[in-house]
Amino acid sequence: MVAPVFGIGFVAMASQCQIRICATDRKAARKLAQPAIDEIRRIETSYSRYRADSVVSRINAAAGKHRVACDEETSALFGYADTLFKASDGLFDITSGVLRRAWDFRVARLPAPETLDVLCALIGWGQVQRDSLGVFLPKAGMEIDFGGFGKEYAADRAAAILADRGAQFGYVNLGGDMRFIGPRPDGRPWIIGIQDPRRKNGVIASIPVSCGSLTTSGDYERFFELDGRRYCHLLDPISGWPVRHWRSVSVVAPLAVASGSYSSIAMLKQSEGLNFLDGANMAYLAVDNRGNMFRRDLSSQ
Amino acid sequence: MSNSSCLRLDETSTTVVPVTPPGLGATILAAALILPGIAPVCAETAPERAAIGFKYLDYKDSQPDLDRVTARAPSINVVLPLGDAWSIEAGGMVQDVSGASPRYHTAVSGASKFSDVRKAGNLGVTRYFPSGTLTLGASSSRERDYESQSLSLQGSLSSDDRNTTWTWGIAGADDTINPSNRRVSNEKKKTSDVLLGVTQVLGTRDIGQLNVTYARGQGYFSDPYKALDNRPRARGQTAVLARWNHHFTSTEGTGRLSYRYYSDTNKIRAHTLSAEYVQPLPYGFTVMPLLRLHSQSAAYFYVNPVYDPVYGSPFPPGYTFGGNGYITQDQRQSAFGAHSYGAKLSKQVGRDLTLDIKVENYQQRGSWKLFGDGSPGLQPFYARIVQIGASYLW
Amino acid sequence: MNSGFDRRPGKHADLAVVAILCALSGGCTLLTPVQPWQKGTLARPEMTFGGDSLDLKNSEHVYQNREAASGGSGVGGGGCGCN
Amino acid sequence: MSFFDVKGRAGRGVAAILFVAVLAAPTHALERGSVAPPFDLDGTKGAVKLAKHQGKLVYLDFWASWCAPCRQSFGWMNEMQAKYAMQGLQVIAINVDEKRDDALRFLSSNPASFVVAFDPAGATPLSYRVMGMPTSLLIGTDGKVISEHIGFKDADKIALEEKIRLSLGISGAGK
Repeated sequence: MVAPVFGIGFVAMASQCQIRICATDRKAARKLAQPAIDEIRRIETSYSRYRADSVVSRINAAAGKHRVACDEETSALFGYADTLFKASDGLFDITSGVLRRAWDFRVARLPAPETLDVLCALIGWGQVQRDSLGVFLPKAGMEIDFGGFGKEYAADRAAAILADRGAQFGYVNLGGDMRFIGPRPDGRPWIIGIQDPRRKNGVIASIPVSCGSLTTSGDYERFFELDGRRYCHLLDPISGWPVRHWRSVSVVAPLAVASGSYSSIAMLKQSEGLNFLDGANMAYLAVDNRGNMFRRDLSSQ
Repeated sequence: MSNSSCLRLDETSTTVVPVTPPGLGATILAAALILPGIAPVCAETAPERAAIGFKYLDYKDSQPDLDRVTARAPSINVVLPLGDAWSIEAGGMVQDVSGASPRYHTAVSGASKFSDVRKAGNLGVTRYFPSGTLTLGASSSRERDYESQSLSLQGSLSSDDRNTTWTWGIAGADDTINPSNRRVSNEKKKTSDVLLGVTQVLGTRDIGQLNVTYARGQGYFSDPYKALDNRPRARGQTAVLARWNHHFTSTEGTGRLSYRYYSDTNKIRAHTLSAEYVQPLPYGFTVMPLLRLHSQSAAYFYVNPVYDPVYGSPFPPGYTFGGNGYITQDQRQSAFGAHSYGAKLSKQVGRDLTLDIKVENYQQRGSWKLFGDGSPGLQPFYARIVQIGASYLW
Repeated sequence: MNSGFDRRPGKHADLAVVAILCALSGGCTLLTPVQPWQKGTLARPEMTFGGDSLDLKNSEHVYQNREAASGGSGVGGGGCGCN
Repeated sequence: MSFFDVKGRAGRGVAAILFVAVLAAPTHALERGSVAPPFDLDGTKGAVKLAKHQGKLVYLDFWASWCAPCRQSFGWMNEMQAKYAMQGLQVIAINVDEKRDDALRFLSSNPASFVVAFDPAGATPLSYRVMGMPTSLLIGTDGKVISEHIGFKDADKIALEEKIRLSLGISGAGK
């Protein structure tokens, strides 16, 4: 007797989300999933750039003025951001969000070089001052945001809650960032399709996963095309321009927050991306800008 | 209790969990792991359980102007743990040898072609005790003209602090020889071996071992395919093996040194020195260069390739027809030195699969004998060994 | 002249060897004992004397086939017509 | 999940066991009833002090990433922690790896729902006179050693759980 699996869908962090777990009936599944969904919403509210009362908004509003005290969780996230900054040679920078002011992906228009110069001067995690009392952005106009790994962090927290509540089988899917609690109830792995970066409903590979996480960064999430060139939302914080070496990079790691960071850094590292993943011993599937596929270890479960 | 089916509670074993050298990736993963409220919830599959290994050996040797023997041998080995206290090991191989029949004197030409198949198998059962092991093994080998059966018992006992392990072993083999030329039939050879050894942890990065083996055989030791071969019907062999492994912290590499002294009742004395260095490399690669030096003196009844002026080859000067004196012209019983060098490259593929390739170049020369002259008139001997392998754990 | 080679195999009590063996196991008291929790390096497969058993078997077979010496690392395993 | 973890030298583990056996040594390290030596170590989630857990039944475990029976014990320790936390059990696992990265990598594939501390210098196992890997001790609410166990085998689980239950004052069979 294998228990049935239920999918609980919801919208959070501007993405289609789903928790799949096994339970006796749909009502029990919903009850089991609710605290995890609540946790995802809590993270969304606490770290939203769009809510004036979020810690992120308060820190950004105080840029160039004063330091803002932050709680233990926020400090821990800053600590993680610091590791990513160092491990990526400065490419993964949580202060690079200011570039959004120049790149509007709803309209196909290139920013003026001087705009980018001004904004790039506001980027620099290295300048951010952190101590036990809080965090201070030294220049007015500087911004931090946890968009680079917040969704993955939420997926990990949600999975931990579900596991804590006794879930043994299933996964949390936050807009394609997937964190697995365990295999299917019969012990077989979940088979996860990797989206074709050029065909909306196409799949380029199917990967069996039971545990850990699978996340994908791609140039197809937000982009515009101009004169036959694609400009995607992943921006190099040093040049201010979109990266273009990879169409997508999928990474498998024990934690979603880690795999998400690996896939983003690989995108940002451009031609050095695979060396970075190889050096980190990560399993991946990458598609370059000519459609060539590179994979390592993804199906050897 | 939470996620018990994910955290598989498997039986324990004394296998060792490999450690990967830290890379850049560890920093991100390690930093992620200390984030509050998140933790990996699924356990990895159980550690190494059973192991299956496969090797394919391709051997080819030659002497100047003569391609001698070609051998191809696939072999397989399975180790299967049974619960906490037992394991079974089984293996088998098929060796296909073909080529010119071994020249007894390298100066003699006109070797005839031959081809033979050898099939061998072995089975062992090990019982693990809190401070030791006991292994009972059996093996069997069969060729058209040669059969061998053997039984062995080996044990080990460790000190309370596990820094010293004593090993002992006894074995007996029963061989039957039925050469195709019917020179003899149903000849027997019975051998018994004993082993005594001690393995000692010398430091956190050093371990040493000293083994002594003694083998005593009775029966037919001669080579039935060599016209003049006649060897004593009893042989005693003593080998002393000293090994030392050292791990270099600076390179994460391991040096493995071994020396063996051998002596037997045929008055052969041999020194064998071998050195290997195991270097782990990025991306799961490991490279191991190896060097081996061997030197031996001749059996007292070995005769040099100098022939009687009247009867000519293969008869040594003053050869007495119908006599029963011991004689051999087998190059393996002569005095020579051997050099061998090579390298093994292995690659870890995924977590459970290892692929490897080993290439080795082996050479013998009379002039390479250490401590004195080698047998005169020996032709240089070359062998090229290529071995590919795979091993899988599940 | 060759018939004069008939000698009886001499007895081989290698006392020296036994002495070395005892010295090594006894002399170990001089070493600082390595504690159980310090054995991470010693636990690496390449630090053990076992290793790739098929590889060892193949190498031993090849050398034994070409040289007169053998033994030292174990007992049993069976013979073949090749030596 | 196995594919992200490209382990180094995974092979030959089974054959390599003979000389670095890490199973039980027959001698007892600390006398029963003796006071458990205090420790104050770095852990995955801040400082780990034995004194902080006084009043609880502490299951103290010494482990290393290279020790396979240790790996086997993690699932069981998670189970014990979950089962008996309410009754006052605290599992504390002290890692003795020289490099913390090795320990973290182990933890990433063998999650621990109990307290994990790091002692790369080995001062704690020395003070507890650890005789083999893994070693576990039960430390009573009074801070005194109740029992000690070296090694971890499937067959040990029942006896170890029974000791925990007895020490917690729970009678009857488990589950």
